[in-house]
Amino acid sequence: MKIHEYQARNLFRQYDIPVPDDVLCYTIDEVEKAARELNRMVVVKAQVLVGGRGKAGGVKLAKTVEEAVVAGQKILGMDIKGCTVEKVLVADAVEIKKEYYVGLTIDRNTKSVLFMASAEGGVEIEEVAKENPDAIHKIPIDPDLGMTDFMARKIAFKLFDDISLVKQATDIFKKMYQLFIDTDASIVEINPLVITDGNVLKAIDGKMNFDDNALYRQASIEIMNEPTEDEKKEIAAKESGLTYIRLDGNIGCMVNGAGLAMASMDVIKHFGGEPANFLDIGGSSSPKKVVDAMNLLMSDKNVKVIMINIFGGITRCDDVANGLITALNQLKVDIPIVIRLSGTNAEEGLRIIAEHNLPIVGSLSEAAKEAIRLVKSL
Amino acid sequence: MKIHEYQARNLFRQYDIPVPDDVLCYTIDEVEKAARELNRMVVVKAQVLVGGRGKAGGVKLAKTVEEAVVAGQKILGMDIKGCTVEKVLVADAVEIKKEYYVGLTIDRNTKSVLFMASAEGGVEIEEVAKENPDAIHKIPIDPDLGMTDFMARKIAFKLFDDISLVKQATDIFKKMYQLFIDTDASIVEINPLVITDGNVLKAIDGKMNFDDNALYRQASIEIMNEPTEDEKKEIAAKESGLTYIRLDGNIGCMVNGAGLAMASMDVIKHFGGEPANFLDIGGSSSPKKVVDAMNLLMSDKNVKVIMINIFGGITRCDDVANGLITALNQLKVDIPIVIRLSGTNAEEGLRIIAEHNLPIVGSLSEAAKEAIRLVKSL
Amino acid sequence: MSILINKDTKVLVQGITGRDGSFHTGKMVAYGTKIVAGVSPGKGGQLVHNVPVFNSVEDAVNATGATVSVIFIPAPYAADAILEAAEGGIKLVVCISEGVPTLDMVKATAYLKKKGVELIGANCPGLITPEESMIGILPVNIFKKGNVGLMSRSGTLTYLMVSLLTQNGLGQSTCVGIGGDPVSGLYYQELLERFENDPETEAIVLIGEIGGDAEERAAQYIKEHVTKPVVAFIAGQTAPQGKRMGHAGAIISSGSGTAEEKIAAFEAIGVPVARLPVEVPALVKKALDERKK
Amino acid sequence: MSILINKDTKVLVQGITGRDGSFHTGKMVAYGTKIVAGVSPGKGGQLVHNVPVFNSVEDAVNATGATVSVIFIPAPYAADAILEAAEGGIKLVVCISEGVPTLDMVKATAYLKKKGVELIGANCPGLITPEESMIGILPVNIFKKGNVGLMSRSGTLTYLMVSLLTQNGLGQSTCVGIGGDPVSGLYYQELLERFENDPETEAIVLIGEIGGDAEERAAQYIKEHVTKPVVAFIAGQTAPQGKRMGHAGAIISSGSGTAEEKIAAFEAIGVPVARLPVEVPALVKKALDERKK
Repeated sequence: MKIHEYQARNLFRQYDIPVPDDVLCYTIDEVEKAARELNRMVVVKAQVLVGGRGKAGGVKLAKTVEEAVVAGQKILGMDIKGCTVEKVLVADAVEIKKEYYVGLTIDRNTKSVLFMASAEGGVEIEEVAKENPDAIHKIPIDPDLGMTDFMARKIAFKLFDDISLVKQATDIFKKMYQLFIDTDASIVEINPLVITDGNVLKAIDGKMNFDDNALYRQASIEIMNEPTEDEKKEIAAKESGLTYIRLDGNIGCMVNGAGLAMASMDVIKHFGGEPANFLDIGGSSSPKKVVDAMNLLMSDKNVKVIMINIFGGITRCDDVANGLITALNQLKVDIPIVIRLSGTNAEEGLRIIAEHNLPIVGSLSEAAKEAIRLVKSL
Repeated sequence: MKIHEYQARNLFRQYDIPVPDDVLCYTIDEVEKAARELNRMVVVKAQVLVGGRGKAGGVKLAKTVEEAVVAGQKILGMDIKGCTVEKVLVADAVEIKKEYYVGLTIDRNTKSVLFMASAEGGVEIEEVAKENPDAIHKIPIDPDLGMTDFMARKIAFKLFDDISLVKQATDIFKKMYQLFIDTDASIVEINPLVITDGNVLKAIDGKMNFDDNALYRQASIEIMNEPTEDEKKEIAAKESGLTYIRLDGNIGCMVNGAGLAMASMDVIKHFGGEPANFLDIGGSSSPKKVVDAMNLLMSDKNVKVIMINIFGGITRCDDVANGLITALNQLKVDIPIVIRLSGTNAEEGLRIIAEHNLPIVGSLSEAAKEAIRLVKSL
Repeated sequence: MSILINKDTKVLVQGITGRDGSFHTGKMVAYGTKIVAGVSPGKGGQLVHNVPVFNSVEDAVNATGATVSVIFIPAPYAADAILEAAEGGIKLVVCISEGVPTLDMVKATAYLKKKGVELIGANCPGLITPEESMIGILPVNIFKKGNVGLMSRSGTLTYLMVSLLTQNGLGQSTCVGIGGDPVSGLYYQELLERFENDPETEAIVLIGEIGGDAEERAAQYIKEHVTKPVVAFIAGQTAPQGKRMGHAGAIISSGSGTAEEKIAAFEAIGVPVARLPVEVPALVKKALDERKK
Repeated sequence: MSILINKDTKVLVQGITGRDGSFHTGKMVAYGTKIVAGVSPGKGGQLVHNVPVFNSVEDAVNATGATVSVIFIPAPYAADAILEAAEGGIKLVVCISEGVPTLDMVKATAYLKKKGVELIGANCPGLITPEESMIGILPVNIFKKGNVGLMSRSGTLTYLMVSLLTQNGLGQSTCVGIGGDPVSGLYYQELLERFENDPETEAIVLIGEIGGDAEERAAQYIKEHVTKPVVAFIAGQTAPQGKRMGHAGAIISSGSGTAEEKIAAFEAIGVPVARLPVEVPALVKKALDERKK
């Protein structure tokens, strides 16, 4: 789960991580009022859940209230990678002496929380990672110790010489780690962390993502979720035990397992087709889940053919077949379906399907080719 | 640091550990009102910081309000091992089906928090420990994991068969551990933990001690301290960097180091004398500390002779000597002093002492013998 | 021979009385897996598929000598079950549960490392040494004893690959579903090492997917330590950037972790990569033929 | 020979710029201890008693190859300093600081165990191999090279014992003050093992005190593993019940941990126990004479 910058800044404030003053604004009037109250140079920042807003013109510096209003007019309502900007943050534009990058994330290799720090902050950190990997310090945090004073200080000394800055950074790093742990985050990032003219460290931009698997115990985080329309559909699917991502093709896919679902899409594309979605019905599927999945596929008007690819393991093929028959009885399905079933209880599943005269194919490649043939024949 | 039962019960409540209702009372009127409000059988319990109050008659069951008042009259003001009972707890007397012992403390051998549990609760657990050690389960808690669900459940299964009781106990054990860690406790004990007639577990008596070294970060615990008169003197001493315990003899001792202080007392006793106190002036002694220590010794009218035994390490003998001279100039010291000095800067210390014509002896045994001779000669 | 498990491996099931635990215990028992005990607190003394149930892992291990545990416990309690297994004397834990919070796994894996206990999963289908022992939820009918070792981050894709291998007469030594979570147990490297040392394994199939750099690291390891032929497949060749594809680990972020990069890493060290699943058996056959020469 | 440290041991001082750290660094340097570095964050590059100061243990170890660290850091930060030493590559940590919270030490000792790092203290006077190396705050003039190994829970009582030994011509191989806190590092058992294996040590003096059962455990260990003669002394023979005697560990609770019990435990296995400190040298001499026969 992702949250907006303004929400991350609020969490930082709760943890006493220093952040410049700011006001969240939904209208131009609010922008004007905020700029007037802050009463100095401000930065107006689009609040969207996609990256690259800076390049898209979603962040503007304003020296006067008038400039802030102009910036607000330009940014509010603009489109950034398909997201409409509904709100902006008007924030104190502090004097910046130098910019740093610091972030925490999960590291698969050390199986721990990884602290990353670089004196080359402010720019695309991924570029630095590629071109000058040594410029990014990566320190795995021992989960039994957490972020100790000495470890935070050790990282701070990699960025700063001045002991006053080291002490400020040590404090910030410990709080970032605590925030990460307390909220079951998957990313806590400050980019840039800056030295202001008063030799004070401040977090100028904050990013936080959270572990979806842990949201059940993070009620105060979960309520921050502001899903887009597409995401709402994905979340509704998730509640039915389905993982759904809408794409732009016309072959609706229903598959069990993420890897097999990706491979199915790969095979469709390989033979020249276009998948309309990623849809993983997961393990222990009940007939109900299959009905929900069919509903979801039929709700996308782009879908012209449905390809079902099931390899039973924890999923039972008879459950899938029964669900499919139920769905066909309940829904008006007026498009062709191609079915491939194997694995647990496959014989029984195939028998049920055959009874209803639905087309069955023997392999994934055949299924993909047949689906493409059907689309082209429409 | 120790706290009263009523304070431990309040901490238990903060951690949702089930405790019967109770009211703290300082007067008979309060006892009567409390018994009336609880409106059922109650137990009236002396609140003192020493053990063995039950045997001393400090705990009484009362079936009626009248009986509660009688119990309160007997207990309030009574003396238990030198402590006057200033307050009593009037508590709901629940029906008890069976009693258990559970406790957490620090274990030197495993260097961890040790959970102790026994189905033989309610009686003197130390007796059980001696006579039937296998009846006490001892489980060290891995500090990296804390009290996990499975571990708490494992302990619970050692006491209970009924899964409902196991679940209640698992929950209580986890909370006890969290309370121990959060408050830097040295002991958290429930004795007895009982099954009530509703098949519900309740903590009938609670005991908590705390790590004095951690009080600096436990402000909410430190304010609970209710020292006795003797303890106040010890605390004042502690604030001057001294460890002081008053005893009943007449030879005042000033020693550096706890082990040497104990050995000095042992030697005095060995030769037939009686130490008036344990007084450890600790390491890094400044002259000021010695002045404070002399003040403390002179404030005890039982002290007839002062024996000073210093082995300089981090303590410097010249500091001690200078402090002693200052003290003699400031205070009216009209009793004899026996001095033994060696170790760091001993030569300089001895020179200072010799200049002031104070008696110096060469060994601890000689010092003890001389002090005893002086006491007897009075 | 095989890796990790064989016909003598004694297995206990944590969560044996639950819906999934009970169902798959039946399947494992039917396959011949030595399921010697189940654990379900408060249900000690019961029998499930004729398997005795205990209140704790410790009790079960003491009574039966089980060395492997398979976990069917709801996600919020799964990490605790892993810890209990490790503390109770289990040497290999197989965690099937899906949706375990990542930080729970960070703590659990640190503890397992301290205890010297191995883990497969969480969020994995388990592992099988065909015709000897299946531990997990794998559909057993597709497997066949043989000399191909297989490891995969994806469950159902594994089944597809295995059925293709079996259809083409290529049996398996051991197949391991390692799971797709951000933090999990044994990974490509550790399994490659075991397959390399297993006399029965003649070729290795590695099924990867987009996200992370595990495949790149595996390629590096193969280059340095593996003499047996390896064939790879990477799922997600056509996945759009930045979209989350069901596995928490499968995020393409900023041009790293893509299928192209992973394919390139393997091909650079001479490991053939199939573009379609159906191409895998032929590549394995070719590798085995070359090895025989 | 000796145990734990000798003239070649490279030592760093954490908290070298503090009042105590600086003072005792001077004393250690004067004795000949190889103090190769100091640590004080933000003071890297300075010199204290001609010893170079670094910002972190890691930097200091990398630059100097120090293997032992001695800690003079205020109690609230002492456990963190211990962790830093262990993480920074130190193999033996000597923590002088007094008043460290017990739960901090629980965490620290668990980490040290994981890292395979040894600890002496906290709340201890340190250790010395006379005429080679002193690490801590021991008054060096009372020590003399020889063949008696000594260990003690008490600081100043150690000095008394050592001066009695030295006055009686009994030099020491190594003397270790193990500290009196509820949770600390190397204890009687580990030191007995080392003294037993040290060719230079001919006799061992063990100074205990009331509280806990460390002396009883030491007696058990001696019975099973120690062939060299041991002489014991227990402080607190006349301490009143239930009174706290300065050391957190020295509480007599309900009839266990008393001096009588400890003395009985030693005498039961033939270890002589002095009733007065002054009796110790004669007991050691007697033991050495018998050993020579």
